[in-house]
Amino acid sequence: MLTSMTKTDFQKPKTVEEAVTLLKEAGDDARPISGGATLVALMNARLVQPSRLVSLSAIDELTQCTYQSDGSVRIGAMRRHRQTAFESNLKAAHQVVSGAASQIANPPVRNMGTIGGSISFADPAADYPPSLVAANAEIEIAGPEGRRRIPAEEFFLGWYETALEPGEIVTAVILPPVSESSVGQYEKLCRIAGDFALASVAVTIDFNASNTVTSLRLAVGGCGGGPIRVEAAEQALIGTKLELDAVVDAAELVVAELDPIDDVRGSAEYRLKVVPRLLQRAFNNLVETREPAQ
Amino acid sequence: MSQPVTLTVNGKTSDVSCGATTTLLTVLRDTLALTGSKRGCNQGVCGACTVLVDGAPMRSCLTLAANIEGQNITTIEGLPEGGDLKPIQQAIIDSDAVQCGFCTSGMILTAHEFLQRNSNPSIDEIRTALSGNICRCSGYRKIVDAVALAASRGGA
Amino acid sequence: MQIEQSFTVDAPRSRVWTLIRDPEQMIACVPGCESIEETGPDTYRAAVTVSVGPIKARFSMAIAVIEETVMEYVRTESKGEEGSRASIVQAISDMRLTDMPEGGTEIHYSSTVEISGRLGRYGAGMMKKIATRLAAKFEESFRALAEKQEEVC
Amino acid sequence: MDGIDMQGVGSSPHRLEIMEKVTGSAEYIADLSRPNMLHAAITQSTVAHAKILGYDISDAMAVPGVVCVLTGEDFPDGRMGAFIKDEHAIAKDKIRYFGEPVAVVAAETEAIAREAAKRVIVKYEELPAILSPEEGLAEGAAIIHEDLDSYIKVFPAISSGNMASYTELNEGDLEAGFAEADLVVEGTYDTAPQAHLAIEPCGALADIDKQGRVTLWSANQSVFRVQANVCESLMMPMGKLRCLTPRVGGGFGNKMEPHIQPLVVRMTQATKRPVKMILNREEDFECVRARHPFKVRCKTGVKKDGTITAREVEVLLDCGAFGDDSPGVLGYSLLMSLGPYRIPNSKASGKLVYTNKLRFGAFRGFGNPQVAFAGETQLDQIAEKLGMDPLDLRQKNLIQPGDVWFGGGQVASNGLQECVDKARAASDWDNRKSRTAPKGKRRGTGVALSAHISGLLGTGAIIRVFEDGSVALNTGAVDIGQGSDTVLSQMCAEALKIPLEKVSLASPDTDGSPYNWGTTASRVTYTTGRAVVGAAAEVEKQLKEHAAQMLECSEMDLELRPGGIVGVSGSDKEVSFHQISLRAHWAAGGPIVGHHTWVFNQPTIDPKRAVCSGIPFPQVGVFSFGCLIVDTLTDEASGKTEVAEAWSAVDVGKAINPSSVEGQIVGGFVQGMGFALTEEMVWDGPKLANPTLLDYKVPTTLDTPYNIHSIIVEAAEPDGPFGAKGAGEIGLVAVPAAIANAIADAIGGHVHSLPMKPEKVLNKMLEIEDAT
Repeated sequence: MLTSMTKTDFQKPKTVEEAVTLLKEAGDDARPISGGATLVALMNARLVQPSRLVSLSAIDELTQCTYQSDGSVRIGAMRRHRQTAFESNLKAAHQVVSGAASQIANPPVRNMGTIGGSISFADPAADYPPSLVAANAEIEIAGPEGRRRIPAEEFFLGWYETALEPGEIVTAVILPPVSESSVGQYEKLCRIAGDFALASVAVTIDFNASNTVTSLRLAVGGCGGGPIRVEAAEQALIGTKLELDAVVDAAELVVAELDPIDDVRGSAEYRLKVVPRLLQRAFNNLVETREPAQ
Repeated sequence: MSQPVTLTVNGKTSDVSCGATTTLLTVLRDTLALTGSKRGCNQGVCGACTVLVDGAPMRSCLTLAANIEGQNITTIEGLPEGGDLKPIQQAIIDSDAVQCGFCTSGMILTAHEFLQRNSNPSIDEIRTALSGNICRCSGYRKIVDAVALAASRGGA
Repeated sequence: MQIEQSFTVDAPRSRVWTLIRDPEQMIACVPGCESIEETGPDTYRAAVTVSVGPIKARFSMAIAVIEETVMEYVRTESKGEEGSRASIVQAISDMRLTDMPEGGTEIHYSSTVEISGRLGRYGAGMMKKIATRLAAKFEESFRALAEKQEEVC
Repeated sequence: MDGIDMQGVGSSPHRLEIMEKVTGSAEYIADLSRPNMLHAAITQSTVAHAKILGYDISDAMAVPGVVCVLTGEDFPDGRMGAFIKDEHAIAKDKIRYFGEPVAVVAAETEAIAREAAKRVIVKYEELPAILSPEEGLAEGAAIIHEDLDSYIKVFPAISSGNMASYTELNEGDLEAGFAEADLVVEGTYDTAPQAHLAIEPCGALADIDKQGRVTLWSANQSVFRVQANVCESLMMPMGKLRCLTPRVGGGFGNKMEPHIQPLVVRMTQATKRPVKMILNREEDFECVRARHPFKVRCKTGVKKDGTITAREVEVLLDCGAFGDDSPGVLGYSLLMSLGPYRIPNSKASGKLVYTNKLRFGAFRGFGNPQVAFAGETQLDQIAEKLGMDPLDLRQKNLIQPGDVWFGGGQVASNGLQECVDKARAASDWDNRKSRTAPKGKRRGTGVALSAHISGLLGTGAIIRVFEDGSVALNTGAVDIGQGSDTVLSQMCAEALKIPLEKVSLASPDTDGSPYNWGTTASRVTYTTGRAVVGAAAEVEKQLKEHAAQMLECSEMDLELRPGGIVGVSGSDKEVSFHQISLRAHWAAGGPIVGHHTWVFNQPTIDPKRAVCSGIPFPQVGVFSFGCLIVDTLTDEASGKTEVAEAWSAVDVGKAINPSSVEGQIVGGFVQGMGFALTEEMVWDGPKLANPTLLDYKVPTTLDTPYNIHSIIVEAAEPDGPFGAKGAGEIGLVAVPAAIANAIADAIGGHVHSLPMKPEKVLNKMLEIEDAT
C-alpha cells in the first residue's frame, strides 16, 4: 500500500523503440521523463506517482537539431530550451520558435526543460504551442505502431490534452522550410519575468518585394485550452501591408475565437482586452523592424 | 523500489541507494549531508537548490538522482578549490551581497557558471543570468554588483 | 463550481429515460467510467478516472438518487475520493428531460461540483473548462447510443 | 592602536557569519538533525469552518514507519495570542480556516509522515464560511469565536460577534476642520494580502530529556516569543522549555509569533524522541500568516493654499481566523494614517474582523504601507486639483522638529526635511517632466513620504569580559538575515573601544540570554543597541574600578583607549582589559559582567490631546522618516508597469553599518514593489488558489531596477545608541504609494487598488481615454 517511493521503477533506454516498448509494457501509469522540469515538480508535490519512469536522456537521436536538405529544421525532442533559444539553424520566420524558447522560465530551467517535454505537457499558457502553430510545425511521434507526423495544430487538443496516445512519445518537432524574407515574432505578456503567459501572440509572415503580406500564420497562447489559430484573421491580413486598420479588423476576428478563463494570472476579460493590443504591437514591431531593411 | 545509483559529487564518487523518484536535492541533503543546497520551493522556481551538473546550472529539486549517473555534480561545498574561495564568493563577501543567506548557494553557483561563459558582462546580462534565483531580502542590487565585481577582477 | 448544459437527441423521452437509469449503458457514456454496480435501491458505486494533463485521478464514487420523477427528472448526489484521499469530489446533479416539439428529447443537465485535493489545484476556471469538455464527450457518446438504440429497437 | 580599523559604528564590516553563508555551511532549521530523530507532517483541514465531530487515525497509524498521530484531542486546552489569547496549538473542536493543521503525524521518514498525514480522516459538521470582513459583520453571520468574550486580552479590547477589535483615535475638531477646508477629497482604497515568502520555509526541531525538559530549535524571530507561545498553548511551565535558534532564512514578520513550534514540542513529549518538521512551500503559504488586506476610506480637507485642515480615516481589516498581531496592526495603521504631516483635526477608526482565512499578522510595515497608500495617493489627487506640485503640497504640511505625533507621542529626532531635500535633488524632481519614455511606454514620476517607529517592549544585554580581555555579548536578539548580530557587535566594540574581532556574539538562548521581545518593529538596532550601550557602560565602570586600584589613581581620571586599554588621562600609565580581567577572575572583585535591561516607555497617547479607545500599544517607539521618489514606465499595450529608477532617502538616526542600512532600504523597496505591482494571494472560494511560487510571483532581477538609490539621512535620536533608530521597515512603507503616484503621473489617473497589476492600470487608462 505504501506509496510512490517504493513502487516506481526507472529505465534509461538508448533508443526510441526501446523507450516505447518500456512505456507500453508498464501501461497507463508509466511516464517518459525528459528534462523533468514539470514532471518532477508534480511528483515532488505528490500529484503524480508513475509506476515507471522512462528517461529519454540517453537517446542520442532526440538530442540533435538538424538543418535538412529541403530547408526544414528538425529539432529533437530532448533539445533544451536554452539550445533552441540560441539555435543557429533557426532563421527568418523560425525565430518565432527561438523567441518563444528564450522566454520560457529562467536560465537554469531553460537548461533543463526540453521542447518535447514542454509540448507533451501542453500547458495552455506555455510558450512553445502558439509559436509552433504559427511556424506551421509538425510533431513527430513514436509509438507502438511506429512513427507518425501530425501538424502542431492537431497536436494540441486543449486543457492539457494532446494527440499523444498511450505509450507514445514526441520524438521531434519539424519546422518547414521558410523563405529568407519571412519573419517571425513571439510577443508574451506575463506578470513577472519567467512566468507562464497571461497571453501571448505568435506570428510568422512573408512579404513580397513591395512589402505586401503573401503568407501569414497567427496563434494566440494563454487564452484558451491551447494555442488558438484564427484563419479568418490570417486571410484578412494577407494581401495587406499590415496597415493599422487591417490589423485592428483582424484583431477583432481573433478576439472572437478566444476562450479564456479567470485564473490567478489574470481575468478572462483582461485577456480579451489585451490580445488585440499585443497583436497590434507585434505587427507594428514587425513592420518597423522591416522597413529600414527595404 | 530502491536502486543503487553512483553519483559523482564535488569530485567524489559515492554509491547511494535511492528510489526512482528521489531528487538530487534529497540525496545531497539527506544522504550525503551536503546541506548547502537549500529547499525553498521544491518546484524549481526559487533557485535555492541550484547546483552544477556537468558545469551547467540545474535545479537539484527537479533532477532525479537516477537520471544523472555518471555526470559531474558541483555543489556549493565543492566550489572552493584547494580551500580557496572562488572569485564570485569573495566578491559576494566584498559587496555585502548576503543577508539571510538562504538563496546564496544557488545564487553563487548560477553566477559562477555565468561568469565562466561571459567574462565581461553588462549589468543587464547579469540581471538576466540571475533571473531564476529569487532573493527576498536584498533587492538584488548588491548581488548584481558582486557579479560585476568578480568579472572586473577577471574571474568566475 | 456550477456546470450547466442542454442538448437534444433524436430519441423519444422513454428511451432516453431508460438509458439514463441503466447503469450498464451509462458506463460507456460517462467519460472515464470503468464500472458501475448497484449497491442498493437507488444507490450505486462507480469507478471513474479523470485525467488532467499528467494528473490522473481514479475516483471511487458513491452515487445516490435522492429525488426522481419518472421520465422527467432525477437528482443525484455523488461523493467520491481517490484511494489515499488525494482528491475528493462531491456533486449534486439534476437532469431533466423534455419532449421536443419536432420529436426527440432535450436533456438539461446542471451540477454543482466541489473538488478538493490534487485536482482542486487547477482552480475553478480551468476545472469548469475540463468539466465542459467531459460533458461534451458525454453528449457525443450518449447521442450515439440513444440514436443507435432507437434504430435497433 | 591608532590607525587600526576598529570596525565600529559607522563602518561596514562584513557580516560576522559571512564565511559560512558563502560556503554553504550555515545551518538553518532544515539542516539540523538529532540521533534517533522522527520526522513530522501535518494534516490540513479541507473545510474552512466546521465543528470537528471526530477523527479516524487508524489508516494513518497503519502505515509502516508511523510512530504517533496526534489530533486536537491530544492537546491541552491552552490558548496563545499576542493580543487576544484565541488560538490553540492545533485545531481543537473547531476548524477555522481551510488548510488549518488538524493532526500531526510523526514517522521514521518525512515521506512516510507525509503519506500518513493524508490518511488521517476528520469528520466535520460544516458551518457557513465567512470569507470577508463584511460577511463577518453582517447580521446573523456565523460566529467564528463563540467564546471571544471570555478570551484573555492584553489590551482594552473592544470586541463583539466576529469583530476582534475596534480602535479609534480623535484629535481636534473634525467637523470644524472640514468646514474650514476649501476642498475635500474622499476615496476608498483596497490592498491585497501579501505573502512574506521568506525563502526559507518555517520549521522546528524539538528534543526532550529524561526530566521532561524540552529543547526547541526553530526558524523564528524571537526565541522568547516562541517560548511564551508554546508554553501558553501547551500549558507548560516556562522553565520546562528552552528555545534556541539556528540561522534564519528571512522572516519579515512571518516567524515572529508561532507557526508549528507547539506541534513539534507536543510530539516530542508524546514520543520521547527528537522530532523535526519542515513545512513545504504550500503549507507555509496556507497555514502560517500573511499581510492584512485593508479597505480604507480616506477623506482629507485642505485650504486653497494647500494647508491640510482635517483628515478622517476608516479602515476595515480582515483578521483571518486568529488574532495574532492583528489588533496591533489595526492600532498602528490608525496611528500612522495621517502620515508625517501636521493635521490639526483628525479621526481614525477601524474594525478588525475574524474571517475563515489563515491568520493575517505582522509583515514589514505593520499596516502602515496600506494606509500610506491611501493617504499619500490622496495627497497627489489634492495637489492636482489645487494645481500644486505634489512635493510642494507635502512640504507645506510637513511635521516639523518639535511637533508631536498624532495622539500626542513625542518625536525627538526628525530628519524628514533633509530626506525631502536630498531625494528631491538626487532625483532631479523639478526637471522630471523633461525625462522621456521609450516608444510604447509612458513615464511617470511619483513621490511619497513616510514615517515609521522603532521601539516596543523589553530588551536586555549582557557583556562578559573573558580572561584574555575580549568580550562576549549576549542579547537574545535573533538575526534573521538583516544583520543585527554584526550591528550589535559593532556597537559593543565601539562602546568599549575594542576591535570588532574582540567581540564574540552568543546565539539567542532562553536559558542564558537576557530577554528580547523580538526581531520586529524595526527595533533591534534601537532597543537592543541601547541595552548594549548600557551594558558596555556597566563593564566600563567595573573595568575602571579595577584599573583605579591597579594604577593607584582615581576612577575619574581614567579613560578607555582604543584596543582594550584603560589609561590615566594625560599620562602613559595604562592597563589592558586582559590584565584587568585576570585580576578580576583570580584575585579581586570577581569576573566582569555588565548588563542592562529596559522597556520602551514613552507614551503613545497624550490624553490631554487625543481621545482614544481600543489602543493596543500604550508605548510605541521613536520615529524614522523617509522620502521616496520613483520613476516608472507603463506599457501602453498592456498596462504593465515597471519601476525604472528609485531614490529612497531615509532618516535612520545613525547608520551603524551603512552597507546594511542600504541592504534594508533596497530590500524593503523591492518587497514593497512586489506588493505594489504583482503580489496577491487569491482565494478560490475558501481555498487559497495560488499557494506555490509558480502561481504567486515575486520580483526577480529582471523585474527590479538596478538603480535603486539609497540616501542615508542621520538625524540623531537623542536616546538612541550612537543616535541610531530603526531602518528595517521604513524603506518599504511608501513604496506602493509612490509607485501609484508615478503611474497616475504617467496615465493621468490613480488606481485605488493593490496590486496595480496590468489589468487595473489598463482599465484606468481606457477609462481616462473614454472620458476625454
